[in-house]
Amino acid sequence: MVTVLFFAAAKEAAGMELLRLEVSQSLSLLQLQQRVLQLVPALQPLQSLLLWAVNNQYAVPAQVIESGDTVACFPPVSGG
Amino acid sequence: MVTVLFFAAAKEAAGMELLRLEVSQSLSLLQLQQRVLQLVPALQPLQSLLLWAVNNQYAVPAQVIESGDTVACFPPVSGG
Amino acid sequence: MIQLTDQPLDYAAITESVRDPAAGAVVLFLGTVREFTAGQQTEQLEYEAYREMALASLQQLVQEAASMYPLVKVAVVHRLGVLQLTDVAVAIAVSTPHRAQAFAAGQWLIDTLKQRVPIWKREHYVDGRVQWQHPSQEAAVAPVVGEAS
Amino acid sequence: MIQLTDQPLDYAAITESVRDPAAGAVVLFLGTVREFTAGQQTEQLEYEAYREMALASLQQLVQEAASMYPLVKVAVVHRLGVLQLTDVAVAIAVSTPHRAQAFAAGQWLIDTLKQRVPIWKREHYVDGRVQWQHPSQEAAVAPVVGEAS
Repeated sequence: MVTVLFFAAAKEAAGMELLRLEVSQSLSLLQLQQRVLQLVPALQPLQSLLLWAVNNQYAVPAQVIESGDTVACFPPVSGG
Repeated sequence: MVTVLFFAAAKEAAGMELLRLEVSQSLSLLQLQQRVLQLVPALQPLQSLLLWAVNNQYAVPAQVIESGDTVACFPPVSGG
Repeated sequence: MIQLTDQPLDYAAITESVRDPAAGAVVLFLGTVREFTAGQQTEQLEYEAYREMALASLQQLVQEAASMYPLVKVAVVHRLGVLQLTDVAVAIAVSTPHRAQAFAAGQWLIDTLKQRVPIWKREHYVDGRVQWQHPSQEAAVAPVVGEAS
Repeated sequence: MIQLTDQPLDYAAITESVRDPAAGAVVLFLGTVREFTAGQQTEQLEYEAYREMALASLQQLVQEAASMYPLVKVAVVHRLGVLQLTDVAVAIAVSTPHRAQAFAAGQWLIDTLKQRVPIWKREHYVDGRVQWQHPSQEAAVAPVVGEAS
């Protein structure tokens, strides 16, 4: 199982704070992104803007996602 | 009359805080410096280091000194 | 001191925490809530964070800063929740032996925090509009190297 | 707030004095008494000023800074007399709309203060020696443009 968290404008667009996905086999972050965008079409307009992190680190699309991982999806940061 | 103030290492070397000089006619800061160094030879070793101000402003050697002016003589500043 | 907090920031305590006999310079940066941005009048701001990653990210930031600058001590605290005009959103304090290092380290920390740390600001304007702020798309593509704002 | 004082500096009050709804950034610089300089151990420091010229010079500095940077508010306070380790010798606070301006203005103010303002530091070392500090002779020749330390 993989947990996907949404923050800020991504949370608002998705209408949800998190999503839990069963993953039968390991997959890349890119594959996971595609699955999330398919499940939550409301995120598609933000797609080019979204940042993705895996287990609290920014991640590249090729990163392998394992069961138990926490993925986060959010817009560009604006703290400070 | 011109007042000459000494600060920090210049005060210490001169062994005085101030000096009052009668000036019969206006003179340049350079001329005043020469008079001060002659009157207070203990300042001569510091000569190349000393900064001079006239009425609270750094001054060039050619500046004309008038009676009533306050001249200050001090080493490079080291505040902050 | 590396913290996220829902309480008003005590920047004097944050500054005290970095004072040290080995330091000749302390620089404190405060990000405060400004009334007007690009002609729009702000009533209040709201900050949200991905707290777990934001804390890890702040810790990593401080480690990197310590490898780049001769930091004696450092403190970074970001406030979350609703803030009013002039409230302090973020306080960064550094102490170093000499002053140029303190300015450089303080500026690097706030610049990099704004590029990387998962915290988001929502403006509440006087005219009733509420809007998430996020920097341009270029910055979004390369959050680690781009300038966020 | 532009002051010379014999009392300990209240840098929180100095920082408060520059907070403003028009500012998004505040930078506070503190010069503090460091224990070791070039391998020599300091016990205490003593600052002397030509008070009248120093105040005029600080006021001129602040005016120049305001012409170079979009300062919302600014405060400069220098302490005189005997200071112990970690005591604050000088506090400079600036507020500006954006952060880069605040760092640049704060750094310009302390750099230029150290070049121009007639204040002198005397080190009292742990081994009993007492020594006036002054920067190199090149800086002395051109106090307005040289870098004093």
